[in-house]
Amino acid sequence: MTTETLYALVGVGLFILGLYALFVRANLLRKILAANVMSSGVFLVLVALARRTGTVAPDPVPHAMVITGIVVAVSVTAFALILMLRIAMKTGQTELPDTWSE
Amino acid sequence: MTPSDYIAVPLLVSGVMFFLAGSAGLLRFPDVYTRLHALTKSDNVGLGLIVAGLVVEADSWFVVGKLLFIWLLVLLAGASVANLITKGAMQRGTRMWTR
Amino acid sequence: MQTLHFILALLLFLTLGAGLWRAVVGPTAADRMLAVQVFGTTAVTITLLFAQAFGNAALRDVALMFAVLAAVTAVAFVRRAWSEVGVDDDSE
Amino acid sequence: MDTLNLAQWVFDSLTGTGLLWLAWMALASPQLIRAIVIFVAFGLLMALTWVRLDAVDIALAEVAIGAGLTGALLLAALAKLTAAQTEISKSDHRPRDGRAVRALRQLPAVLMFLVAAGLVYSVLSLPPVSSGLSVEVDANLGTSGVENPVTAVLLNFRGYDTLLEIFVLLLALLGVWSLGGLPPQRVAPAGPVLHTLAVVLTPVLILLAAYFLWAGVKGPGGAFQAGATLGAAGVLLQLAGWRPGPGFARVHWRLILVAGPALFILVALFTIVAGRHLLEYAPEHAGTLILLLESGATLSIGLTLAGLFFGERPDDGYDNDN
Repeated sequence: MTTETLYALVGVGLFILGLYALFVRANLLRKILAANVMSSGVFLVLVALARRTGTVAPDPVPHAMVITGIVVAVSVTAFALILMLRIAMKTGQTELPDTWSE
Repeated sequence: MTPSDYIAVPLLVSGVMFFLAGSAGLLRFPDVYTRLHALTKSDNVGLGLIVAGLVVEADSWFVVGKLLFIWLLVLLAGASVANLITKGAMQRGTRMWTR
Repeated sequence: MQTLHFILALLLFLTLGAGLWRAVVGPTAADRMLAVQVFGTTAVTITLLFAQAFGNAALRDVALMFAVLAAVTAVAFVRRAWSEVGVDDDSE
Repeated sequence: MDTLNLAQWVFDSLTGTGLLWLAWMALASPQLIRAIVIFVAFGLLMALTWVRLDAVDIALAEVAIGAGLTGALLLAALAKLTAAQTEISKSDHRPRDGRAVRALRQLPAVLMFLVAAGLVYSVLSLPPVSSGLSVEVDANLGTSGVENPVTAVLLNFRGYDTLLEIFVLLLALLGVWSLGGLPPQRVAPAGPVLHTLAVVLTPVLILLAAYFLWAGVKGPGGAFQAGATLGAAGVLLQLAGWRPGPGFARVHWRLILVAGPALFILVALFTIVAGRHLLEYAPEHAGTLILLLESGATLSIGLTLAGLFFGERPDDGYDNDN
């Protein structure tokens, strides 16, 4: 297995772990962490696959996309955290209501 | 190996030894204060030795300056953070290990 | 020499495992933060060794960044999550 | 297989395992503080992975943001959450579900397995060597005005992406400001050690930001890395007890926040009026325009990130009640 494939598969794994946690964890802070892990997985797949250029330097286009992605991810995280704090102040909880149990 | 390697390699290897010693302390020491003690010593000296080794190998004064600057920053940040964590732990009443 | 640098970096990478273990088991929040601090210093060192091994001078800038930003996170921990209102500590 | 290859293989396997394990620990850990600290360690390991994958530009951004700012944001949010006296661990005590609901709860795992299988299949079916767009980027690098291909893509070839991204950042901050304030948190005044640290590190961070802005023309660096470094300086100042005064918040902060987007729009309009495509520069002006755009973007990104950490609309002397 090449280095690129290895890291791309790890990226897939991170994406799946994050997606699963996003579904099954009720706590909102944990959902925010899960979304961050998911985006890290996507970035890792992009960068690993960008390195399949053989001996020359990696493809810069995915690199540029990942850099913008990292900055967008942190601003979305900040906004999501404030939303979570507002929900916690209003309802006293850090979860959304679980409609399955009702 | 060039002559400068005979100086650089022992420095680099002993630097890594300090890191290994530090992580042994991190694993084995009984409380947060002793672990802090082990780490701040070993990491600062370890990084210092490795930086010294890399300085010997460096090919320009710019690189030497940057390496030393990084080491100074780590020293400053490490010492300050160690102080803040210790003070915080004592204020919060984390007990010290006694024999 | 390239191989030697890489193997030394690999050894340092193994010491990260010790830091990770401490970050996971604690027992106090201070222990965890301490582990992350070590993580930062070790990452600085690994990056510097990589810079030398692969002749990539730009990696030294990454090391510089590691050195400064690890301190900012640690300060955020001490000043926010660990302020006297406090987040649960020693509870395991 | 020679020694270097073997060492690299060991390194890669350990990194991959470590990333997955840390991600799982961060998402499964029962305590939130532990989850966050492990997540910070995960960010550091991600940064090392970028170093290993020859993505130095990304490594710089990840160290500043993934390992630095995100961690600080999460830790600060957790403190505010605790201060708001909410029940954090409620998720562990849910009512007992019926059999049908319990069976439904297995559904995500099954779905994940299917998604994972599809993704793994598509990754493995890709050709092992592919030049992607690197040939096209190389061919046009000479007229882009910069030497770093990543900067060329960000500010020239796909400048419109960056234009929109700057607005995403501004929108995030406006969103945070429009959500209103949070109860003030009691924090002890900064001691001498923290004060000294902030006094020394803040100028270092600002100088580093300028350095990365400049270095991005030739090598790794650029507006995002520089902006993130500037944002970290803002976070450190806030942690050391600094608060934006009403005058600064009312005029300077807002002006700098819109400087980046405004410059982008001006340059975009200028290129259209000059009969070119949106953000398509004349080769002889490209270098200057890129540096201009990047300077504005750096300042705006830095102050936006610092403002996101502040977490609410700063006291600017205007009525905050509506």
